[in-house]
Amino acid sequence: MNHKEMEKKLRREARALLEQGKVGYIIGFEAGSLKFTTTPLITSDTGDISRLVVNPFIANNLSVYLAGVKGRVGIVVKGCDSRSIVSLLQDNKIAREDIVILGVPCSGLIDLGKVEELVGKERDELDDIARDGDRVVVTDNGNNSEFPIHEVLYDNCLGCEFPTPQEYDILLGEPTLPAGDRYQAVSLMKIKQLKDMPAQQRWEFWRNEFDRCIRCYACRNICPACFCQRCFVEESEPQWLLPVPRWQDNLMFQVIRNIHVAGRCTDCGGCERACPVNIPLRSLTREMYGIIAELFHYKPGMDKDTAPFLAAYEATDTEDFVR
Amino acid sequence: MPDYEPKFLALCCNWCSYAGADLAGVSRVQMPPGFRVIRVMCSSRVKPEWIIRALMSGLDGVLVLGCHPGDCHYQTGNYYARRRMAITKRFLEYMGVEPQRVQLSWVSASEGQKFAQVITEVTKDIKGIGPNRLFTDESQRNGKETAP
Amino acid sequence: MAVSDISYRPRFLAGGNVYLPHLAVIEKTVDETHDTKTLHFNFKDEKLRRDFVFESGQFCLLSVLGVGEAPFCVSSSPTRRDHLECTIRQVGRLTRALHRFGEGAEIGFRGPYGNCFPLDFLQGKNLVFVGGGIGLAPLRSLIWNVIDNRDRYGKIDIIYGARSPADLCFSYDLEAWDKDETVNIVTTVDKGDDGWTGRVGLVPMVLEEVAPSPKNSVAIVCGPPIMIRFTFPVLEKLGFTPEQMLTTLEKRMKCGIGKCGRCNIGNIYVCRDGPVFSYAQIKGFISSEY
Amino acid sequence: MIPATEKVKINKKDVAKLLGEWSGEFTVLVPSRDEGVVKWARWDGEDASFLDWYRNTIVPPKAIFLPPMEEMFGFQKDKASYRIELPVSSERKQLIFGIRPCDAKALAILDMNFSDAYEDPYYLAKRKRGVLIGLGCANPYDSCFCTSLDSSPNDATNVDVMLTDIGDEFLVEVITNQGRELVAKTSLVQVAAETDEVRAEEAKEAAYGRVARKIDTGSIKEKLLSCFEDKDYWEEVAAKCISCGICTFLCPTCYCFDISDELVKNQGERFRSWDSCAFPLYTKMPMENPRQQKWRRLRQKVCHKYGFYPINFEVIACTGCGRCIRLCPVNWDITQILGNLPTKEQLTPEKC
Repeated sequence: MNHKEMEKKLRREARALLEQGKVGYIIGFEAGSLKFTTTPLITSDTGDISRLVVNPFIANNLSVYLAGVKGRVGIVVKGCDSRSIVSLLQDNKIAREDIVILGVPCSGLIDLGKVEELVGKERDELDDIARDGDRVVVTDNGNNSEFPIHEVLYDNCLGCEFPTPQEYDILLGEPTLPAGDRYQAVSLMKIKQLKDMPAQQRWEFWRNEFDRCIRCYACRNICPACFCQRCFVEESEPQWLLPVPRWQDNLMFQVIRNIHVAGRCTDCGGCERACPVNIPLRSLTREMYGIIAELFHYKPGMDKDTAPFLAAYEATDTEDFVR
Repeated sequence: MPDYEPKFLALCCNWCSYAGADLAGVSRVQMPPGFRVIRVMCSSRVKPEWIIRALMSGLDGVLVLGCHPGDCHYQTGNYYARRRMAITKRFLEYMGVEPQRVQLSWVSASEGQKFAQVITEVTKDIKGIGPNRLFTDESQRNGKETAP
Repeated sequence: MAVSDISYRPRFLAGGNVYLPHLAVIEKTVDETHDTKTLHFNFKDEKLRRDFVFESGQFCLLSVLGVGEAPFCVSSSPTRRDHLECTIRQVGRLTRALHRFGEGAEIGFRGPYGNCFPLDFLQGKNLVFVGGGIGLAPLRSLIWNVIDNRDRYGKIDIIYGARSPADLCFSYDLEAWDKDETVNIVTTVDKGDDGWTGRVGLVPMVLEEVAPSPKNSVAIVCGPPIMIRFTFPVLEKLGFTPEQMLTTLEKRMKCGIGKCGRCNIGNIYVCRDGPVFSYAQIKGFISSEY
Repeated sequence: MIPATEKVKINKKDVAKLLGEWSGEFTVLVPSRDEGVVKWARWDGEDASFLDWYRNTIVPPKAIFLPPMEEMFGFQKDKASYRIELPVSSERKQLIFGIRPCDAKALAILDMNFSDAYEDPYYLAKRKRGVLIGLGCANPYDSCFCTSLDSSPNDATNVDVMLTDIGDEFLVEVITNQGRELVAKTSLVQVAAETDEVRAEEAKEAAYGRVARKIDTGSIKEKLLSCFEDKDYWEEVAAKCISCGICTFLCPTCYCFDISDELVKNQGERFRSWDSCAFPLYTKMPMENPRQQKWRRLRQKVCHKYGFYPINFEVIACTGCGRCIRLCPVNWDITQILGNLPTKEQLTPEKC
């Protein structure tokens, strides 16, 4: 599968959708204003269609915009994003007939942070980063260096179970096969390291991480599963926590956010990417994902006709932990 | 810490567990006195916010009590509570909170004895891990310096 | 847009740190409506009690320590200065806490902040007060101020409205002004009840009926934003120029001194440059930012 | 004393020694990495290895003077009455080593707000205790645009001492009297040769040229005010914004703050913490919110920086540090907005 071909097909399909009046808006990606970034493109103008791109940097989960756009929408999604849409459908936040899903079979996104660390330079100092099969080629000052993908893709992409969209109207390329267990260990390495620590050390770890949090709420606002009109942190009666970036309040915010999005989070990794102070938030969301899979054999965003995870039960649900 | 008496919340559902607690009291069953009962209409009324807020305020634990599965006054409330508590407990454990601090149990209106037994067990559990110092500032930090 | 003729800002700064509240003790509480109370309070500090000065139209920040702080206008007149009054409607956490307080409770007080009604400019003029609901509170301070210096001003018209007869604040003042032959007062409600014999109708409509003359007059408007928005066009229709219309605005505030950023309308900060504005000053932004 | 006209230089290897000398009198803050996040932290006393990788911090130096959270005062409750206590503040001076010209200018911009009309005691006290040692940028980011905002990668206007990289050494320029005293005290500097100054000039020019991003700030204020009421325009501009607080919290010139109280048993505190115009709660009043919609909040952000602040203080409240562009999770780029403001003819007549 080839990004350029998908891009061509995407532009063709998106233009047709707009021209035939099937959608009022297209939500996709265009090249960003910085090297190796993309930015959401929300447009109703066919003139903008040629700006749509598909490449290994289409990081944002665009389903976060669905609630804010009125009318029928065409939206570009990767595997994880499509599950967010299914999750929103389960919660009745959007109507299926209002969206046309343009599915990108995804082969993983390149983690610029990892590239920077490997090369020892920041992204704007590099000439090119390109995906070539199972390798990523980084060009710096005319010199190429190659890295295997498990060193440069995002952790969540390495462990991705469903790279091809689960729900789509138009698929832009051949379905991608999941990597299976090949990169699972790398994907879950950070979580494993944490689980191997004694409880107190783990608490200390999180406390130190959340000491850095500035409470910008980017993790919450970038998240399609966080769709509350009024977040619990904004409640004043009762006031659950202070609007002050103390580690106690920061940590509590994140714990409760994770419980709230349990069963909705599809491990898209958006929160961790958005965090300006590098808090490993995916180590939280992925663990919750794992707990739900282990205890309830539930995978979020797979079936739009079932009830949301926390709004359903089985009489046979686990009782092991009950005193 | 021989004299340490854990303080924890017992969030009792109105229809079963609260009556069970009442029965335990009326029958003068002996149990440790460190718990405080808050009556809620149903165990599914308990939000994760409450549990974490309670731990943040320094309580040593939170015990949620509801009707036995199948006996919920609202038919299914305790099933939802069970799911929610399962993930809350496991997740907090992953964060580094001792699992003994967050517990769920079923106590019916006629189970005064069981209420006392659960309270005794939870008290013992928490005694085993000691007072809640999770959210206090003084305990050992990584020696990291931030800008003053 | 420079802050024009009403920029006089009396300041009272006791001590260095402007963020430190002075402690005050509630002396009395008066129930105005089912959700509105007037607190009568005085400073704990003897010296402050003696030296404190303010002007009609200024506001203060009251706090219940441990709950929070919010801006309120001083609703008593500087001419009657044995204590201070603030009128508070219960709408949230802080106001609920303030409502719970009775005689003897301690509150924090910061202020007075902001500018005040331009008394020099008002002297010798006919005054038209247009108030809605709890918006009478800041006007009340000025009305008593004017009545206590009655010979300096011309005619006084008060047009005051509330949602229902039970929502009319300061009933004791309304009565007193009604008896005062030098004051013309019209009260109106949006919806009357069995005992109500007065006017029924929205404030802007009643204002149009009463039709005070713009000649040598100044209109002073305060009420909910929606009322303010609809009152200005009526005044314009009656012939008032934007300079002849004053209002006092309310915004969410934290610092009260122009630092925390949130109370701006364009480049104007309601706390620092206001809360009293002439319509001429805010005309450009009011449709979209208030 | 070094004469005012004379320039000196210091070898890069001696920087750590110099910081060591200064640590006696000052708390020395340098850029440091905390899990990959570059921020200001107390110098570890070992080396000056940050010089090898430091470009700019993620958390701007405003955090030193206006911390993300600080205690304003504490209070003790005794039945119905209270006792208010000010927190003990340190008298020790702080030396910020390596502040970039954009961030130093940002502090000068913050000073205007915090000393206008009423003085802000918390900010100004810290500011008076601070000494700024500027470090010119040799390698600006692709998101930097300081040259469009009356500044440059080597602008020495707002620091006490300015350093310019000239290879193995830094050229040391003394800007203020305080800076002169500092430099005079140390024996680690040598008198700079004329060639050093030439090299410094060359370095400055080269750095200036490396700032590729440019905007025309000429009549931005007027343009913004004329399109202020154009709802359609602002809705379009705000469409992809997710209303998080990154661009405002990490902006070196954003100063908005929130005040909140906490009371535990009988001991309470009042905190002040960063707040952002991106949040709906920021302007929310009990009955209504003048900026409930996202586009209104975003409009406030842009217009405050480039419209209202210039009206009030005659300076644009942006220094072109580029943090908001680099760190935005959706790459919302303010320079693109400012570069494409609608002209009068393009405005939609329909108002908001």
